[in-house]
Order: sequence, then structure tokens, then C-alpha cells
Amino acid sequence: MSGPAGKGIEAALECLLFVAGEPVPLAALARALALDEIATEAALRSLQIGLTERGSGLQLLRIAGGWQLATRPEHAEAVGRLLTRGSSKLSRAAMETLAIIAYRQPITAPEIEAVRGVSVGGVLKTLLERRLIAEAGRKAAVGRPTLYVTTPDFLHYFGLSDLSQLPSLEMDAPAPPPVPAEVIADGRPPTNADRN
Amino acid sequence: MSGPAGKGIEAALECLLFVAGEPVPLAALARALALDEIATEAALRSLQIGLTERGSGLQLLRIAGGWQLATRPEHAEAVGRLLTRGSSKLSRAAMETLAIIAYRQPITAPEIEAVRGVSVGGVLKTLLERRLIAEAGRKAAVGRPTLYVTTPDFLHYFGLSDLSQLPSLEMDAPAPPPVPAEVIADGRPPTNADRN
Amino acid sequence: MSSVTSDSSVLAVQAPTTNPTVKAGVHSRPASPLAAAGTAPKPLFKTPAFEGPLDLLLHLIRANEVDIYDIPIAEITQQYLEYMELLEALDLAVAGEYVVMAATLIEIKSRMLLPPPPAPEGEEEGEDPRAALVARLLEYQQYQGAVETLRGWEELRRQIYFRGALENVDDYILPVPEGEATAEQLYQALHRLLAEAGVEDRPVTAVTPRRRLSLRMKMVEIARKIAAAHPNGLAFEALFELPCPRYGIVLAFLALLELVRLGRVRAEQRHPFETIRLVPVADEPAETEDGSA
Repeated sequence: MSGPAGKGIEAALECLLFVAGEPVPLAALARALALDEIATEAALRSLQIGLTERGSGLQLLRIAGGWQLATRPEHAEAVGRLLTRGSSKLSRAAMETLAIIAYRQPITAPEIEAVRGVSVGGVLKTLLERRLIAEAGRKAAVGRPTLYVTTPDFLHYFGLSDLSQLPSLEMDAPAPPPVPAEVIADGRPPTNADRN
Repeated sequence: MSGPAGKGIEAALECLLFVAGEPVPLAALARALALDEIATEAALRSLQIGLTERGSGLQLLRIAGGWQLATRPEHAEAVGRLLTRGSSKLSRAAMETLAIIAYRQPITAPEIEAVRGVSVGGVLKTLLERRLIAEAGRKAAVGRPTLYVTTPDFLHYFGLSDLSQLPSLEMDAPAPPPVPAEVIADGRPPTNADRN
Repeated sequence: MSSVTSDSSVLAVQAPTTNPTVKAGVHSRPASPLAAAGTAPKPLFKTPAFEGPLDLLLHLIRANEVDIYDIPIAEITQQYLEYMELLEALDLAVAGEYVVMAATLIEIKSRMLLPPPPAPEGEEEGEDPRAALVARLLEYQQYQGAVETLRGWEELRRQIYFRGALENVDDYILPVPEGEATAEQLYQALHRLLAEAGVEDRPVTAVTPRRRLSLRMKMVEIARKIAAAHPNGLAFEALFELPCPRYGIVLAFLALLELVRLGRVRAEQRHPFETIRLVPVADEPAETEDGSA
């Protein structure tokens, strides 16, 4: 794994991940290296461990469906001093709307408004603009409202590799309130929290 | 030179150079690290040697005006294979901004913002970096804002031989007047909550 | 710098833990997939404003330490209305959604005063008038819990930085692939944009600033209208200047209910289906404070 060929592959991987600057799917890395995915993944893990062992400022993350180099959090202060501009955090309205979309996607604006109790037009526009959500067709319902889903950028924003890593929704008490079917039907195995 | 503190500085430097994506002047690195320039330069040289010794795919270059991390030339082939996949498409925001520039060039950022209803600074930077647009002097108006036009790369990207091939805009209504931002948002005056 | 934090197989295992028996409002914070050992999410800052009527109601329920399944509606409604007044005092526009919720609360309150309808065969008792509201509150509370967790993860994620996007790297700008997007797509993008801006087939919409809504102001306005229509009385329908937003209708109706409750207005209907007429109760002309004269 760490013979000359192995090291050469890791070095090439480092180049690819450095240049891409965005999460690169395993398949794309394998193609660029002219390797199969198993060998590529082994090299990724080896690179990941190597970076940590030699105390690099960089780390290799599995995020938003791909692999990406990132700085380690302990250097946030120095990086922050270098970069003058920082992206603004999401407002609470945006966060709530995003959470509802994340758990119940695909979902329409009226459905989100039914949960939040306030209108979400402006917030949706912001989220679309930041590419945290995307339109995904229209619902076969009166008015054919637009359906919204979260994007890979959403996963990236919160440091998730896929939607299954979302925190589970917790009910506060054992009594059976109506759990939206969508929560259970999203491909996750239902947990106790879902059933209660 | 390579004690714990030294390694920590090198790791921080690695972060700074990684995020910058362009040559960083020594002074800027020193400021971000809260170190003097002599210590910073020593750490840079140490990092440079370290990268080479461990056979990293990256190298530290001293080029015009500063220091920059770059890939080593021997991995150019793999990098080329990754990049030609055209993985990074234009975002919707970029596409819309480009459309406005294409049809209304030369145009200033405030004029684009009047149509899109959001600030376009980041998008313009992306389009400039991708060489899809270029600066073309300044407008004789208050603040002398920069004028933007599309480039030959723009034509190439969209498979056009010249601008006259752009689809003509058949508007039912007269030419778009400057639309107040409030109308582009959903009819409500924008609030802070919407903006994040 | 343990090797744990950067090993993705471990990251993947650090899935959020579930804890179904957390108390109301208190949510255990699952670890971020990025979480380094010992890095706790920072506490959330508290915003003074509420994210809408449900947020406000949950706040009142927590502040009063009452059971969400047995909300003392009269008390909570009272506090809710007081808070709405406070919003107005702060010169914040009270959004229509708050008014709609006020109407819902008042409706629930009144239904709880009535004897329950006879239970259908085989059922123990009729539905609690609060049930639908409680279900909404519980669902909303779930997402609030998720938001807290996500907020922590956002904070952690913001501690790490990525390389500038591909196109920022001068060394590697390659010619963009031909035909990546078509001119047609460009054209569509602009059209969509102009349509959104309302310049395509709709006339440019005039923007009217949102008016400050106040129940008291509406009461004054309605009392004046009714007084002006004396002695014939004002037709009920004439209260509403259609078209008007839904919350406008609700607000007018609430104002009318309040005037009736205070005994300042009487609603008369001579025959079923005939127009309801509203007449001022002018027994005590002295009682004209609050602008009803």
C-alpha cells in the first residue's frame, strides 16, 4: 500500500483533490487515476491517515457525496485572519425552512407554511440563491405547486456526506402525535424516536 | 525548526496557502499567523522541504508577489483527465447574470443587481475567473462603475460563433424597466430575516 | 490530533444518537459528522423576535412550564394577545399569521367553554378542541430541535475551509467544453428571470408597504363605520373591503367580536339568511374612550 506505486497514487490523489476544490465522487477520482474504485478508495484512506500522522494542516473528508480536502478546525483562526470576507450564517427562518425541507423532501411551499405557520416565499428564494435547495418538478395537486429538495451544497454546508446523517427527529413525549409519513418513508430504518 | 511549535506553524501555513488559491505575499501570511516575517519565511522553507521529502503531490512555489501551493508537474495527466470531465457547471445565479450581461452589454454591476434583485459580486468574480466575461472600462456615471461584456470564451461555452446568434428576446411587454428589488422578491418588502 | 477525527469510516459511524425520552424543549445534541473529539457546539444565541405564531406559542408553553398536551388555553391566549400588543408597541409590523393564530386560539377557547358534543357511538369522548393545535406544535417543535442540532453543525463546519472553487485556480483554467450549455438555456434563464420580475406578461406590480395592523385600530375603524351607518345599521358584509388579504378579514372579524363582547356593538338578524346588521349600543354615550365616538 505504501510502496513507491502506492505513494505515487496518493500524491496524484492529493493533486486531484487539491485542484478540484469541491467534493469529487469516488468514480471520478478512479477514472482520472485510471484505477478501479477499490484501489482508489484504499489510496484515499491511506492518504487520509498519512495526512493526520504527519500533522498536516489539511484533512481529507468524505462530504456531500464525494471526497474533499479541507483545513483542520484548529487553524480556523489563522485562516479567518487571511480571508476577509466570510459567508453569512443562515437566519433562523432559513434554518427552520431548510430543516423541514430536508426531512420531508420533496415538499411544496404550502406544505412548509403549514408546518411553520408563516409564509416562506422570501426564505425559499434565499435558499435557492444559496443553492441549498433546488426545485424538483411540480406536485400533482391543485395549482401544481413546485416541489423543493435539498442539494449537495446543503450536505456540504453542514458537513454531511449524505442525508442519512441528519439528526433524527425527536418527539418530546411518549404519547403518539401524528408522525409525518414522509419521515419514516425517507429510506432510513425507523428508529424508536420515529415510532414514539 | 521542526519542534511542536514549528510543526504547528507549518500546518497553519499549509491551511493558508491551501485556501488562498493564489500567490500570498509573505507579509499577509505573517499577519495571519501573528508572526514576524523572518519566522514566517523560515516556516515556509521548512514546509517546502517537508513537502518534497515526503513525496507530496503538492509543492510550494515562490512566484511573483508571494508563495503558492501548486501541484507537481508529474501529475498533470491525471489532473487533466479530471478537469476535462467538465464537472463544474454554471450555477443558476451565474447563468442568470451571464444572460443579463449577454443581452445588455456593456452593463455595470448595479444595473445587473437592479434586474436580479440580489447582489452579484461573487457571481461576477466567478464569471471573470472563468473568463466568460471581461471588464470593459468604466461607465461615466456616479462612482464610475466597471462595465462588463462577454468574451470569446462565452461564445465558445454556448457554441455560438458571434453575439448575433443569441436568441432574440421577444417580449410581450416593452423593454424591461428598472424593476425595484421589492417586486422581484415576492411582492413583500425585503426583511432581514429573508436576507440572512 | 487523533487519527479518529479524519478517518471517514469513523465519521460515518458517528451517526446522530437517538434519544426518544428527552423533555420538552431540551434536545440532546447529536455529534456532527465532522465533530472533532472535545469540540462542543457553541451555545446558540437567542433572538428576541419569534419566528411566527407557533414559535411564540411554544415559548409561552415552556415559559409557563405547562403540559403541551393540556394547554391552559385561556391563560395562554391571554399571554399571546399581550405579546401581540407588545410587538405593536415595539413598532414591529404584526404579521397576519399572528392574527390568524389569535383567531384560532379564541375559537378553541370558546369551544372549550361549550359542553362537548355528544360522543359518537362506541367512542369514549369527543375530540379535544386543542388536538389539532397540539399536533402542529409538536411537529414544529421537532424541527426546532433539528434546527438546534444543525446550527451546531453549521458552526463546526465553518471552522474548516476548502480550496477556492475550481475556477479560482489560474493554473488550471482550461477552455470550457463546447456545448456545455446551450444558448437556449441562456435565453430561458433570462425569460424566467424577467417573468419572476413581473415584466413579461404581468403588469409591473405596484408595491404597497405593509400596513401596521392593530386589533385596537381595527376596532376603532369598525366602531366608526357602524356609528356612521346609524340608525339603519351596517351590513355585516360591508365590514370587509374585498379584495383584501385573509388576515385582513380575520382581523376585522376579531375586532367585531371584541366590540360585541365589550357591549359596544350589537348584531341583529331579523330573519334567517337575512343580512346581519350591526348597530351601535348607544346607551351610555359617555363610554366613548378608545375613539369609538
